[in-house]
Amino acid sequence: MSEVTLSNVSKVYDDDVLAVNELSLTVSDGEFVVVVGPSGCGKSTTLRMIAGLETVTAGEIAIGDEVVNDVRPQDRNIAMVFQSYALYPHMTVRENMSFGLRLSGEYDEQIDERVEEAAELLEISDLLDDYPKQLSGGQQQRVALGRAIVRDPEVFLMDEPLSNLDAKLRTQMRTEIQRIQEELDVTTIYVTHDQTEAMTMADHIVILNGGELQQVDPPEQCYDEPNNKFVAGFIGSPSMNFFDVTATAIDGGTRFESPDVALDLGVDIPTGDYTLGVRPEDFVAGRAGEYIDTVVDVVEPMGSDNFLYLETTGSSMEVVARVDSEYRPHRGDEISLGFDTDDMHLFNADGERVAVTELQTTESV
Amino acid sequence: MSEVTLSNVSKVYDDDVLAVNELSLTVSDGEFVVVVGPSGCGKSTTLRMIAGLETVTAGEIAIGDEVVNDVRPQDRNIAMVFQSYALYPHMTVRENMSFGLRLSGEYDEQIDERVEEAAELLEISDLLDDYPKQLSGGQQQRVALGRAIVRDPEVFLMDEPLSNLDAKLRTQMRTEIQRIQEELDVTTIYVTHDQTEAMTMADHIVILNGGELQQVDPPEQCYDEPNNKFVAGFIGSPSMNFFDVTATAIDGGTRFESPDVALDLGVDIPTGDYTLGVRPEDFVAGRAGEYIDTVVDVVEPMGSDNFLYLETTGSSMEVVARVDSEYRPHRGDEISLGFDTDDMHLFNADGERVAVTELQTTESV
Amino acid sequence: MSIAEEYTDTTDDSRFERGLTYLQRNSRAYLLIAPTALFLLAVVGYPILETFRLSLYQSPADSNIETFVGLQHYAEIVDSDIFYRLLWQTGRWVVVGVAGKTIMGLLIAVHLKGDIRGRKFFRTAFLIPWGIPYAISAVVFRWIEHPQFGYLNAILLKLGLIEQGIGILGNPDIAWLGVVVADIWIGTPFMAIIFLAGLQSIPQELYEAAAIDGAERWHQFRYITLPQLKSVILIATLLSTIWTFVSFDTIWTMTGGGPISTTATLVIHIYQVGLQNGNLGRGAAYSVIGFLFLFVFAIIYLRVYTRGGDEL
Amino acid sequence: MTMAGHDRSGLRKVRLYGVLLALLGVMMLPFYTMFSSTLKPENEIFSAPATLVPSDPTVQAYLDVWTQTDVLLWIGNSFVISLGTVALTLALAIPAAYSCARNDFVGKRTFLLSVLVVQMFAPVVLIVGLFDVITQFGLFNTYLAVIIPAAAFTLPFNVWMLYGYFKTIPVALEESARIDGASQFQILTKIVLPLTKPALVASITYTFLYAWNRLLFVLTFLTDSAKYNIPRGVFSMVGALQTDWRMMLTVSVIGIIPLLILFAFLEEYIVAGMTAGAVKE
Amino acid sequence: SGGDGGDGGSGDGDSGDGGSGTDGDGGDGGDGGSRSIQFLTMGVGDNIQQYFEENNAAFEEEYGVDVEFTSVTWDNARQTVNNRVDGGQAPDVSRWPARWIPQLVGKDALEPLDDMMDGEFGQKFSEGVAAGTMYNGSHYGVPWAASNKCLYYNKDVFETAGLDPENPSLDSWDDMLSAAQQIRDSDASVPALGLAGADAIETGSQYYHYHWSHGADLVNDEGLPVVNTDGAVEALSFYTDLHLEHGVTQSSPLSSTRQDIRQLFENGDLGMVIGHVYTGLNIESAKESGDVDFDYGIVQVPEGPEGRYSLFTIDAITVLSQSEHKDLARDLIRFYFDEERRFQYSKQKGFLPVVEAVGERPYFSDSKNWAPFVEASQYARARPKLSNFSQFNDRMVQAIQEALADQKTPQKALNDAQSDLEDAME
Ligand SMILES: Nc1ncnc2c1ncn2[C@@H]1O[C@H](COP(=O)(O)OP(=O)(O)OP(=O)(O)O)[C@@H](O)[C@H]1O
Ligand SMILES: Nc1ncnc2c1ncn2[C@@H]1O[C@H](COP(=O)(O)OP(=O)(O)OP(=O)(O)O)[C@@H](O)[C@H]1O
Ligand SMILES: [Mg+2]
Ligand SMILES: [Mg+2]
Repeated sequence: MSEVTLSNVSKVYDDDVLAVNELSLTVSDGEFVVVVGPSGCGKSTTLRMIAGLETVTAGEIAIGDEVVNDVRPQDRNIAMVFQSYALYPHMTVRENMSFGLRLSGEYDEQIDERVEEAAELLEISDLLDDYPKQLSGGQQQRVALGRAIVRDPEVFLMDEPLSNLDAKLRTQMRTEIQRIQEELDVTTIYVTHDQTEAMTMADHIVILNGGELQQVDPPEQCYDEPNNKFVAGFIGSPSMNFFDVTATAIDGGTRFESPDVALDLGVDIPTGDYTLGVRPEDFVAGRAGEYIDTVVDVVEPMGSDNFLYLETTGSSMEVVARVDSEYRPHRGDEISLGFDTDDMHLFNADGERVAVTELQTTESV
Repeated sequence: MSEVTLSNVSKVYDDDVLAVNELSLTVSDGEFVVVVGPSGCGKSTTLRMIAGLETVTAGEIAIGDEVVNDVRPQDRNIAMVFQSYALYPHMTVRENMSFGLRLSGEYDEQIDERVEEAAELLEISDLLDDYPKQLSGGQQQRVALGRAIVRDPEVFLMDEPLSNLDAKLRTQMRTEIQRIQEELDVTTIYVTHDQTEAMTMADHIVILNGGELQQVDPPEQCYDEPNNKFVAGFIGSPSMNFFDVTATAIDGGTRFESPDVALDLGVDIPTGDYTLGVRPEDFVAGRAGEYIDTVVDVVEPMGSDNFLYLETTGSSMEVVARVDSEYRPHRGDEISLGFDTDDMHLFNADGERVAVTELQTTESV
Repeated sequence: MSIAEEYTDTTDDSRFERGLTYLQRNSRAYLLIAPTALFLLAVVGYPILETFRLSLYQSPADSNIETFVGLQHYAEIVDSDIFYRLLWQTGRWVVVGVAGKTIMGLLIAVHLKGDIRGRKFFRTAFLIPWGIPYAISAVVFRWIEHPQFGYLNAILLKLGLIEQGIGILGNPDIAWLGVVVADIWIGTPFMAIIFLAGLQSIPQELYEAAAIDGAERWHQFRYITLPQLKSVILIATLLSTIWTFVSFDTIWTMTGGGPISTTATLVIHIYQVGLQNGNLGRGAAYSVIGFLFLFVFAIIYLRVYTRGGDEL
Repeated sequence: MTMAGHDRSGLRKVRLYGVLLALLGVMMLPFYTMFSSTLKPENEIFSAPATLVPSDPTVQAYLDVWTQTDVLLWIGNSFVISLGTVALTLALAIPAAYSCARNDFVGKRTFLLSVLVVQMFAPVVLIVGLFDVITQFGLFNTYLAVIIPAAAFTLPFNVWMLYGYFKTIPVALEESARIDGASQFQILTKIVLPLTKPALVASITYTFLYAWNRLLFVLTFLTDSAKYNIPRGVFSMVGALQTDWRMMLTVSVIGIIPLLILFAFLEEYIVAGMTAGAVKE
Repeated sequence: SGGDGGDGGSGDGDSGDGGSGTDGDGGDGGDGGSRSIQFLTMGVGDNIQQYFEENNAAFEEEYGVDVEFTSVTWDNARQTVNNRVDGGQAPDVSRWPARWIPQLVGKDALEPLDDMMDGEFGQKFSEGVAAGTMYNGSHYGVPWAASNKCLYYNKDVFETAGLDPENPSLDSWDDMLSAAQQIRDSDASVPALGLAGADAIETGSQYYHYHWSHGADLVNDEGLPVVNTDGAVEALSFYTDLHLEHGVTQSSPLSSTRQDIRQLFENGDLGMVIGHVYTGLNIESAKESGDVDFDYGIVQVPEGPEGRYSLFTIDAITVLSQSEHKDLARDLIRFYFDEERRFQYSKQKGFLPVVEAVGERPYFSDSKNWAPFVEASQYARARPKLSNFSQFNDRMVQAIQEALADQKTPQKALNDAQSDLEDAME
């Protein structure tokens, strides 16, 4: 059993930095959890506490049924990829990767086999006899990854293990990590800042902000039903567009209004201030007169799509829309953006999600 | 003047590793060039040679009109963000950032002002008095970035400066870096493995592979008209799908055939082996009987889109397609993929691009 | 032809020119070592050469007349029994002494490494032996081990373990151990502080990575600490070997080389022969032999060390 | 649960301190011998068997040392000699060690090896020739007559030690400083040296103590009793037939006090300098 | 040799020789007017430090010069002297054991002082004493001090052992042995006899009493070693048997230097020891300060089958030939040979006076501490004047140790020593 449970875990660094605040989280046996959040939000700290490298200031961490707060890292049976790699500079790549296996007393042939297998997978077979300092950044990172995957731990902890790899290799590695994880059925906690990784790899995404838990849900749910404005803005790239609107009751529903948007919905909702969110890809461009009037500022061709940076005519707010690469307006073009109310997100003054769709449904009943 | 010119530059490391091979490149004054390529292809090495940190084994590097092969780094007036950050561990963030300015004898107030301005921009104002080891990975990286931007150099060299940042911050930083670069009009050479960065920031993208130059062109051109199969596969994520086809002459054109594809085009082209490439987003799904028959293997919802991993019925090859997030087939569904021949890429047996569109045009004339 | 060969194979320049450009390119490197080199040459160059020269002369204590005798001193030394006994005694003195200091030093350093309470106290306290003039330390040790006045015997007597004071330094079989103990005591603080400095420069994250890899404390010591300390250990043990080999004060003060010359090392003998009995030539020849031993040892030691691909 | 944890880390602490105290005990026994002897009346030092605790402790010896010897002068001279040696040695060793650590030039190995050669002769052997050198330079009976040989004999260790440590500093940091426009000298003083604090402290301690404890050079090259250092002072009390051991030990103990203060200060300095790792590796 | 006009008339004390201010090399008078003279001695312990300080100051005052006074330890003395002489930095005046004279003369390091010794100044010394500084027919120094030995015994211990403290009958070695055996077998809790056996010069000094009194010698008239005669073997056998056979010594004599056993005796922890004058003086002062409390007696070193000997050592004060102030150096010597100064020196330091007039003072003959030593002068015997005596002595000490450690029989130990010494002295 290697469920990982955090109960009200907090971490305060010596100099009174509250890095993690009362975090509770359960990662079931064999689950793949991706932790995301802005830089400095406590991702690495959380991982390091689970690994036993950082003491827990308050709360409890359990692996399986055992509370491990006082168990030494070497007794926790985990494998970890460090954000800073932490390769052994005095060992070759091969030695770096085989170190853990050797300690656990595996047979030499078996070690060699596993190391070479992993090296092949990571495309570093040629580098097995080099020292870390002779490697490029991405190569070092792959060695760090290799060091973790050759082992057969109860829990995998990975701290941005692919950040220094190019897109292609990254896609490849992503698939490999998933394959290995599934094969070994190892509980995995994976930190990344890459949206694609988060969306594609996770059974659940854990979103942290300022040391506090924001949401734990399957990727799509995080994307489609963000718990709050922070998550909504954080997940998805480019970010969701937000409009501060005021809700007033109208006949048979509510009117949401801002200098840029005016929208009547058949929902019954307390009046007051709300934030309305629309993802760039949910905009439908060109339907003039519909919802939001904008002027094109920049068109960024991305190959597969174009990003439009637009300015609302109402309050000169910046809005981003993602459109097909064939649609290519010019700077200064006036565009009206529409969106399906299904794709719309609504947050109350506290930033918490208001489930519009449900409300709508309720209303329609 | 701070044009950077590399003429036939090669780098051989002590142990006979050929890291860069006869690279020639001109970066015009004020230009923003992004260098991409697989891990270990020589990106950092190139940057380090330009910085003067690595001797040039052969060839010449010039900054402005001056050949700088023998000029010391401190005399080259460059600023650099290191892939490994290389922060001074014994200095606070503030000291790290102001070190260069202090050396160049700026006034204290001016230094403070510039450092604080940069810190604000990078959202590390709170950390100015911390030491590097107290910072998270992303925070360290921002300090490294800050250290470069407070200065007023002739050339910016940045080695994956945003790799440890989350998507949102990254977008923000990207914009800032571009703004600063434009404001100061500094020639900038920027290494990244992030496609978005490459596509959005670059005036020109430089693509390296195995130490050799593959292509230098504006982003869209690299995307739309990749010089060769390597570039085609490297730029764009997920990668372009490739099909090995044989061209045979038919009436009024050429037939391209493989177990998976059969395509008649009205072009006149030498018969032989070719590779046909289609980007995932150029597939149009669901048009049964058209070009490629596949079976759905995995559907990966990415929020804004879905990625389909499919297997061709012909030769069980894996194909990736990107479709709208609303289109969501199930595993085992049979789908036929079509594409516009305009979107198709063709490469000869040497991997070099064959301009189909032009050929077609020629033919149609 | 690989690019590497291509570029290193430029034979155009004349050898001289190449030498010149080499010097130019590396002028800074040479400039920086020059003061040290010149200083050492000026200060000890002559004494060392003089030692070599003297070893070829017969220079009696009671006369200013030197007679050239060639290698006669060497021949006689190599022919004498005492020489081999001295070698053996010097060998055990060095091996046990250096090992003792190294182990004690490591032990102290490892335990002082962490951020423990009272670190400053311990650290300072452990340095005390180093702050006492060596000859005094030796005197104190002689007392400690003294059969009549010694604390050691007093303790043993008090505990009823012995009835009569035992004279360690008077026992030809174990006197050398009695002296080695003092030498270890005197030399340990040096080792400890060197190792401590070395330990402090090992990145903490390596221990973290090792712990994750399942390394027990012993493994961490074996696979992280020792390799990371390798160059420090090399330097410390190499120098300690040399110093112990040429050390004089401790033995001289404690036993004067006795009893029956069992604690005499080459250097003690050199002192007796060359400086006490005034046979400078013979003393010099012994010195040169001692030097040759150390020199060859140093070269082999460094070779072995650099064999693993490490740089010197 | 937390109880268990406390037990465990508590146990580790007990063990740690146990080992430390045991080691300390072993290391301190001789010092205790010394110290307790200074509190005994002269004759008790030579009582058989020894009294482990002074039967009738007295600080008379300290008063005697204070009034009858020039112990302050000796300490002052020791400082002059030690500081001089440290300054000279470091001034020579730092550039040399740095050069070797960062460059690969023809003759480097030879240089490093020849530096060691100095140590391969017993100082008692070289002193004969050294005497000529010192008098040739007209240094006889000056502080330099002690400082210069002491520097010569401490240089090898310093060069090697610093060489080893300089190599452990990530080159990336220096590169970064060069990019920042730092000159070679600034790199050394602002980056490399601050980062080698522990090693520097070790070097300084070694060099300082080497000179502090040096008897031979003072004995041989200084005849002026106004320039005596502590060991020389101590040994000026050794008589032909009779020696006042109590006074000698007392001076030795007093001589340690300034060192303790110095060590404590250096310790502070080391801790202040303990920062590691800002390079991804 | 000729006239003694040099130091005419001056009773070596005061004023008479004002002329010394302008001796030989007036050239260096230019700078600041203060000349300096270097005076090197060894082993100035704290008990005599003040004596030198005061007198040097007086000399400086009187002659308007600086005295640069240096004392080195005995351990380092030999080497320091050699270095300074070889390095051209010799002191002007130096005091050292007379047995070093041959070696230094060999190096042309010493100035002959026949002018003084053959003149009126030389009259101060008895012939035997004066001979101590004679080498190759010249005086290379002035006798400075002398020392010899007697046997001390602890009266309290004797009493405990049932021996008569006032009439100990320790005339011969055998007497000493039987007294020691009695102490050993008695209730006395201390060892009976102090025996030196450590690797040090003084071990030889202690042993030679036995050696000589058994009719053995170290070298013969030709200067060749004769250390393994029957007498010698007998002597060494007796010496080692004290420890090995009879067990009357302190434990582990191989650990003990002469100083160690003296300290033991001075603390009341030993029955008997052969020692110098100052052992008694030390005990007196310790008794005064209440540190010890026992009575002791002093008798002559026991007699052996072939006589009785007391090791006699002379220190000499010399002028070095490198000196540029030889006249001033002589002045310094004369200054220190003022009778009162000589008296104070002997008294404080515990060395026998060398100046006859001083020795005749009742202070010595009346003192229970001094009288036996004055008497012992008649048994005085010096070590042979060999330029390599220290090497010779080392080898002897080794033989003694070998026998004491029971590694070799006395016969074998001495035979080996003899053959090594023969080799060495070829
Ligand atoms: N100091 C060195 N000694 C030997 N080989 C080296 C050294 N530094 C780099 N290399 C090798 O040179 C090649 C290019 O390295 P470089 O660091 O330029 O790659 P990169 O393109 O920056 O890769 P990444 O994206 O992984 O950082 C790699 O194969 C690497 O192993
Ligand atoms: N050793 C430390 N001492 C003090 N503060 C620290 C220390 N390590 C981290 N912190 C602080 O704790 C907070 C959380 O850091 P952590 O490394 O967990 O962030 P992160 O989420 O991993 O960020 P990133 O994505 O940038 O790596 C940050 O504000 C950081 O400054
Ligand atoms: Mg992190
Ligand atoms: Mg790189």
